[in-house]
Amino acid sequence: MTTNIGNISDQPLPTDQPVLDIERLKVTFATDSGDVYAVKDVSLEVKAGEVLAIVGESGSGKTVTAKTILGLLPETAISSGAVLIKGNNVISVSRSKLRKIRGRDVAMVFQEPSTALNPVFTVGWQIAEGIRAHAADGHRISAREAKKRATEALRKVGIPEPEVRVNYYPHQLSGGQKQRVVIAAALALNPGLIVADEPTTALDVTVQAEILQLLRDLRDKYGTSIVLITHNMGVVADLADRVVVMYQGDVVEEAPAKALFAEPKQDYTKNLLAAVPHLGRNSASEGAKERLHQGGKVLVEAKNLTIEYPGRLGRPGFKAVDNVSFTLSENEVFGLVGESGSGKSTIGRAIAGLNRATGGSLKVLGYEMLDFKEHTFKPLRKDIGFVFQDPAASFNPHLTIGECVAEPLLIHTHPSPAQARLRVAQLLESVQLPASYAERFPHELSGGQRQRASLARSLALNPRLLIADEPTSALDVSVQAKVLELFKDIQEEFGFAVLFISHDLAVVDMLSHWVGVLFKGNLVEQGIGSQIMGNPQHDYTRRLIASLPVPDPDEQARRREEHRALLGI
Amino acid sequence: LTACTGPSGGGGSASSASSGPIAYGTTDKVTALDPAGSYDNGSFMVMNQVYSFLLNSKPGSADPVPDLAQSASFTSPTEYTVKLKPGLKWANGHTLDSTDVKFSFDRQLKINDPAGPASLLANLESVSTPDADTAVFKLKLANDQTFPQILSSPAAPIVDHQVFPADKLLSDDDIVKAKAFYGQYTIDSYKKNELISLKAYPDYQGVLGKPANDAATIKYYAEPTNMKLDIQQGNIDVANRSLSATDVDDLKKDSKVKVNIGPGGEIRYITFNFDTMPFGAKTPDANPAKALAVRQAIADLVDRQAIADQVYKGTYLPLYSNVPNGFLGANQSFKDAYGDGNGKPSLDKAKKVLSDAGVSSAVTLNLQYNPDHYGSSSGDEYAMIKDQLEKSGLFKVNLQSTEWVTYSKASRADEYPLFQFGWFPDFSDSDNYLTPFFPNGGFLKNHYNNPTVTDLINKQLTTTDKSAREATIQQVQNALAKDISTLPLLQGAQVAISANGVNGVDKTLDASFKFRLGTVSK
Amino acid sequence: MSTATFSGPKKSFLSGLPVISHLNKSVGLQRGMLITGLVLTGFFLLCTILAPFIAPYGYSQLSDQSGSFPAQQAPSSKHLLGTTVGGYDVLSRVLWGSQTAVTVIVVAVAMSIFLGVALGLLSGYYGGWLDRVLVVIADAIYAFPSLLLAIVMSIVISHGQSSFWGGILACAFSITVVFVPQYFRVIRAETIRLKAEPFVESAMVLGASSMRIIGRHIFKNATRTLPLMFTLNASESILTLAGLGFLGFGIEPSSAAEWGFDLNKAMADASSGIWWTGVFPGIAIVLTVLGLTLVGESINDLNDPRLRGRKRAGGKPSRSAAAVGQGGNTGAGTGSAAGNGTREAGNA
Amino acid sequence: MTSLIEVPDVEPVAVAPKRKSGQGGGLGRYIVVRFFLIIPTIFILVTLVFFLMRVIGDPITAAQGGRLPPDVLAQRIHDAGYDRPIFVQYFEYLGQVVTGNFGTTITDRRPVVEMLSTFGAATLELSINALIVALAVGIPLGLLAAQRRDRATDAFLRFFAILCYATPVFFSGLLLKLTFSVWLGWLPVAGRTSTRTELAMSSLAAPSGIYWLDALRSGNFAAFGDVVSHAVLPAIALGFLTAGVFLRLVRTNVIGTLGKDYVEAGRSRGVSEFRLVTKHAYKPALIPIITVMGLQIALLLGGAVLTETTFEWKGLGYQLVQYLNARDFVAVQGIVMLLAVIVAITNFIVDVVAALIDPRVRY
Ligand SMILES: Nc1ncnc2c1ncn2[C@@H]1O[C@H](COP(=O)(O)OP(=O)(O)OP(=O)(O)O)[C@@H](O)[C@H]1O
Ligand SMILES: Nc1ncnc2c1ncn2[C@@H]1O[C@H](COP(=O)(O)OP(=O)(O)OP(=O)(O)O)[C@@H](O)[C@H]1O
Ligand SMILES: [Mg+2]
Ligand SMILES: [Mg+2]
Repeated sequence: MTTNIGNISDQPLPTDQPVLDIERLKVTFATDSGDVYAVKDVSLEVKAGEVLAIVGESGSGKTVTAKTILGLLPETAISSGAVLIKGNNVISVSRSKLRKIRGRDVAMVFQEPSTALNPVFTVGWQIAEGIRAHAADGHRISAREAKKRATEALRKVGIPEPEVRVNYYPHQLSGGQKQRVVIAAALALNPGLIVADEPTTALDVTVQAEILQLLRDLRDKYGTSIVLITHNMGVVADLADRVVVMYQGDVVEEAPAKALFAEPKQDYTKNLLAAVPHLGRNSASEGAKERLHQGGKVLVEAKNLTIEYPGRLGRPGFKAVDNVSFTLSENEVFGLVGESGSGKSTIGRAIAGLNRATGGSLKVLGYEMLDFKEHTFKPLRKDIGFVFQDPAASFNPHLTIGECVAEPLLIHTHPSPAQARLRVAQLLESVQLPASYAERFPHELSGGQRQRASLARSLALNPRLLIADEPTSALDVSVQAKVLELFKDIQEEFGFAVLFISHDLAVVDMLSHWVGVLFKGNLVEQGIGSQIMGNPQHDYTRRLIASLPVPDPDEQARRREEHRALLGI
Repeated sequence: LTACTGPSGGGGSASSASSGPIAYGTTDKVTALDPAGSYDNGSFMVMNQVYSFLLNSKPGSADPVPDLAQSASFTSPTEYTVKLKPGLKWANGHTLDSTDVKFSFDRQLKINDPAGPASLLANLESVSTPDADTAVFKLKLANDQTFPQILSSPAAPIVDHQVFPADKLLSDDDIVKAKAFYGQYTIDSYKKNELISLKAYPDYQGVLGKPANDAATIKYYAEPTNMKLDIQQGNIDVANRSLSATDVDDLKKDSKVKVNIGPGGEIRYITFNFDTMPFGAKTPDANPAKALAVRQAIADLVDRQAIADQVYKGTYLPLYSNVPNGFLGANQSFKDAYGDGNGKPSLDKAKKVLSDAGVSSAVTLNLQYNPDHYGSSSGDEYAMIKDQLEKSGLFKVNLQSTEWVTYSKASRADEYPLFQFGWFPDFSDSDNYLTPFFPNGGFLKNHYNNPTVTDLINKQLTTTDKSAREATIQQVQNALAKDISTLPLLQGAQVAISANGVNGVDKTLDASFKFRLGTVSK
Repeated sequence: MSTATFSGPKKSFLSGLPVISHLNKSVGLQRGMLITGLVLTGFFLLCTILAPFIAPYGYSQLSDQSGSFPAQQAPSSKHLLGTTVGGYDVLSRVLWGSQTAVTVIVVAVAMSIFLGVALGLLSGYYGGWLDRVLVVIADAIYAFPSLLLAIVMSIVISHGQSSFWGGILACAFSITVVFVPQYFRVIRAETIRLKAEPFVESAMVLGASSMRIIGRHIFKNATRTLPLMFTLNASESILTLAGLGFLGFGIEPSSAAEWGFDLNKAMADASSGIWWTGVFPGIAIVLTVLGLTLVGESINDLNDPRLRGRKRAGGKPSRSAAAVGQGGNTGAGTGSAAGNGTREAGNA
Repeated sequence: MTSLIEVPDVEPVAVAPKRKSGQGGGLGRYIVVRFFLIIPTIFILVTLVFFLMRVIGDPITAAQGGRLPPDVLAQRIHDAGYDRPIFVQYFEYLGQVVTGNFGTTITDRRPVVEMLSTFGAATLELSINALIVALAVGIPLGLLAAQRRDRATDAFLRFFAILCYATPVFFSGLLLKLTFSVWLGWLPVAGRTSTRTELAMSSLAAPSGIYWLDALRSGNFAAFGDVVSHAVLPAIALGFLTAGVFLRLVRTNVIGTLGKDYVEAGRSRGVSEFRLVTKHAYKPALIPIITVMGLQIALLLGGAVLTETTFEWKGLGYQLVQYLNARDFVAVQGIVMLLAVIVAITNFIVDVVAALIDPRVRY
């Protein structure tokens, strides 16, 4: 598997010729509300063995560009310009030719590995599928041969015991392993170019670090060129040789990675970089020596808290939170970090009475949640605010923003309509939204605006305690930065206590005075934010921090070297 | 008329029934082959082929003559004595003698199954068997003229006492397995309500004689239309019962089949509830004279011929008396008394009779019919009646229909002032159209009671002289036409379709209403 | 679904209505199917409204000034589609039949929607034993062959009474009994899904009462599939009504005109070469069901992002950005959000 | 009547196996739990039908209401015990059912078990035939429509599918009969066999009641041909009805899976469009398809009333209507019980099969 099979390119490739050459690409989608110019004018090239990162905010045309490279655009798209791969213009070649190019000359790695793998076929079958699809023009490849090659590909991406795993179904693999399989499938025919569209976004940071390492190895070992699409500047810093910045369908800047991070030329790029949270900078607990805000009342007190989800029909339940103790006092921001599934949300929801605590003790505003009764807890609800992760989903699509924000008032204080309107206007103002937005429907706001509105709603009754479950992870970096800023300001202004949940260490650090690290339901470490980031005690915390790429190529390269052993890569 | 040879060997081409057994199709259904457990046309049709009676009628007539009996007669007013033919043998080899006779009747009375015909034996006190060839029936009512008919009715098939249990019913399959048959045929294979195959019974000595064929099959249909198409395509030889009027009409035009029509005993009529009909005894404006006028005006207005022609296309005939045509003493009392005297309606007479009685404004009639028990054409029939009555301007008709179970209860619980009913005779005697109906309102419970009529009916029942009885029956009919307890409308016709080359179907369509497969040949 | 329904309040009122908004966003063949369906359905509704005016005779009329109608007469100038064995004018009965059909549909579907939605909301929201019992009952009823259930119900309910409303209500009730479990299941599923939606949880966190949550937050969102179900169930109720009529449990001709009943009566005619009594009611049934189903299916396709995928419609960049976030809570047919394979098939 | 709306199965009490559960023993346990969920369904249906039947009248009135005076009728009803308190009757009935005694039908006096096996076999045969047609027509055309979506072929096929279930089976049956039997004379009008074949097969020792099987066993090919020729029209009439549903179902679900990332992933590997439809999209789509199909099959078994009536096919559905009209409690209860069992078991099997197809629950 080290040579290309069936090189059918018409002319032999000169070595310095780019693997991919996009010239003045323009992609337009025809829709009934007029044309959507998704990509306006993009030109770029990728050389052999190069990692080119494309960055830009959501909707800037990154995915569309990537799909164009493989000719995967839907039929409603009209594209012009040229996308040359080994001399073939993907835009204009015939369907059958295109099919031959796909997989053999260029392959794709998808964002969500669990959806990119067909759940009902074994991973080996899926890899072999691509191999066999390209054998038709030459000799047929036997199923056994194809499987052997699939095993080989799995071995290459570092799947242990590939001979066994080749027969596994996707659900039997972990998320990281699935992504490795997807990469293996892309590698199976040893294409010169891999297009990876947000290959690590769906993964935990620790897994992300492994996948990034794998991609780096591929490039180093096999000289594969990679087009890496991401919005995570840390990932860019970690892997990319060259960066293309896109904005609204256009390339605004293109530069070698180091140069870009060191000296961004365009304003847009500068803002983008400035918005990226950077671990260790901007810490809310900068310089703190001991836990802040301990003078006030303790609002939340968990003692050996255990939360178990009931098992279905006699099956044993699942302990999502195990023996966790912490306190949260007035005015304090408690940051809770941990990777996906570690039980962060479960704790947050239990405090808000959305889940039941099943063991230990959890006192919220003095109320023992083990004896939770909705009607006794209800009076306390006005003192608790909750900000959900997905601002879009947390608004009833049928109500206006004004109605949504006014809802807590209506429930608890029964104001007159005029009073309500006034209060809503005030609230919107305090989250820097024009009062006129009260008339709008949630879908008529941008993501960032919606999250502000969500914040306004949660503040409507001047709560003493706010639970924010990943309030910014659905937002673009630049938007996230603004929302976080606002959040911080408001917290300082109103002085409520916050349980701030996030999987992003840098974000948590920016806001929290006190940080707890959750791992598989256990609170493995808690302490002052800056101390935890700077000097993690627990192994897991160390690994977490080591895995987090920082948006600075040099620093990241150093960190990578430092942590190599820790990360086991 | 010799029957074709070649019994069904199985296999071969699946085509027509042109050779092999006589293939008879019907939409009736078998409830049970056990005579004590069924009282319906479908079951009785099969019984008629495989059981015998003490008395039975020959094809072409409805008069009971000795069948298993050698002789049968009243030996005293309350004793009816039957002498059996000697040497009778069941198809399974058992001897058939008076023990079986007594057993059969005792059993009917003992079991008295809710769905059985035991009620027909109401007049039977006991049966005794002085010897193996003689059975004596002791009756409660002396000189019951219908008793010979009863002995050929569904209550009377003789069964094998060595096979049938005395106090409970025997399943069809067990009967078939035990070959407990004595009739023109025995059952060869039996698939309930799907297919029965019959074979001639060589030792049969009853009145029907040797069948004109040596095997027959009975095929059961769910949909009359399918049966119709099958006979047109030659898949069956005879199609009998429940073809729709349209089907029959169409078959009349088909040269490949023949439509045989015989007299029918089935009648349709409108019952008046004397309590609740307009001006009835229990209504606020009770007035017997006006009520009678209403009934008479209706009788003047209905056009039976139009209904028979349009809705039933001749499969039903106009009925102008309570006793249908073909029965002893039947006349046309309603034809003479109402309408234009020729069976056509008369608006003038209707107007007159109403105004004479002082009924001035249009009378509202709540007329009920049942759509699922008396055939789906009832709807059309009653729509026409409504139309006929309303056209006169004398009546306003609210037509309502109700599903059968409710209908049959409600109709006799004074809920319906005017309602459709029908009757199929238990046995072929004029009395069966009188006694059940009119003394004391009869089973209709319509509060009609005319002592004169009751007396006359009781009289004819025990009048031994035939012509005297006939005269009495006519008197009854005339009296009934005056009172109009029920308004007779239609008399059924037996319609059987035979394929070309199939003979003898017409012979069995008589007033006994028994279809005898033995008369059919091809 | 998301974009279209949401854009409702801002756009003109008309274009916000379910069917019209669907028409607007449909294209190509999908639009063709929708339009065909709308035309057929519109024609059907028109017949319903105009039946008293355009039908040459009454549905139970047997004679006019010039005398009684002949029986089973082939189409002629006096009786454009001929007459039946009872002497009814076929054209008139076909036209009047649309009225019966509409009445039954409206009553049946309205009742089943009301009951099904109410039960589905409560069952889905409160869960617990009430939910289990209701689900088992609904499943059991669902397992009962619908036509037979309808027969039994029509006997139970009206005892086969044939008055116009008696017949209609009996049919409608029996169809209701059959449909309620369907609505129940759909609404319950939707409620369960919505219950886990952040916007409902956010109301819970605010301390909103259950009634408020059900009424204000779940109801409207759970019932967005109803227009679709309405059309599909409407066509199914026509078929059930026709089946009832066919089996002799329909409405008597003197009370109302009913296609299935007429078709049943015409079975014998057809084999006797009298085709006009059966073919026209039959065609009426087929076309009506076809029209309603086309509308329903088109709406379904247009609602379901998966099925509308290759439509040439979509949204402005900003809009689809919003849609990305909202896909989960709005897509009517996006069972994928629930990760529940069966549901996907169900709504499709 | 087939349902146009395939109501989603909302993992009701029937716990859809938690797809995530990677732990062993999941499937086995699931099967057991799922199996016991059959019982309440059956119990409810049986109870429902018991009480409904008592409400709608008794068999004696139905049969003899037109002949007997009301008092005699009442006496007979009393003799038969139909006027006893309803709960007494109900618990008596439950007791009998639990001991496996289903009784004898009232109107035609057959042991219920025998009646069920006779008519059940006929219905089963019809359903199998129809299912073969439905699958043979519905699935390939559904795949074709999915592949050609939004093109003329697709539009045509969808129109065809809707027509398939927009046409009441008695209407299509009538048209089929008139065309193929009366006009062209190719196929028999109705029934399951000709008389001759029926007689030939009645000599079989242990007839299965499935005619084509019996015909084959009797080694009589003419009989087999005869049986098949009788089966064609009913199978088409009922099969197309269901085929319409299947076509739509396959199309929708395959299109759904065609939009999934893994199909796109396959495409990006150069897999051909045909293979994408028939392999990548079809198999995952099969899970919901099978679920709904199972329901359809169950409905087929009970819902073939109209087809059976139209084509003289003496099966459960047709018979049920007859018994219902005769108010034959015992028979109706027996049939509904059987249908309930069939539906429940079909659903059970379907769930298990779906679970088996889905590797995520297999381990
Ligand atoms: N099928 C389509 N039809 C219409 N417009 C589309 C389609 N696909 C993408 N677009 C539009 O094209 C633009 C670019 O989308 P693209 O998916 O490339 O963004 P992106 O940079 O990948 O964003 P993200 O970071 O959110 O993935 C967006 O405005 C989007 O709405
Ligand atoms: N309703 C539930 N029933 C059973 N298990 C659940 C339920 N909700 C969550 N879990 C499990 O509990 C664990 C903790 O879930 P939780 O949502 O708290 O994680 P998290 O830390 O918020 O993760 P993420 O970063 O992905 O949001 C997970 O393993 C999850 O699968
Ligand atoms: Mg993207
Ligand atoms: Mg979470």
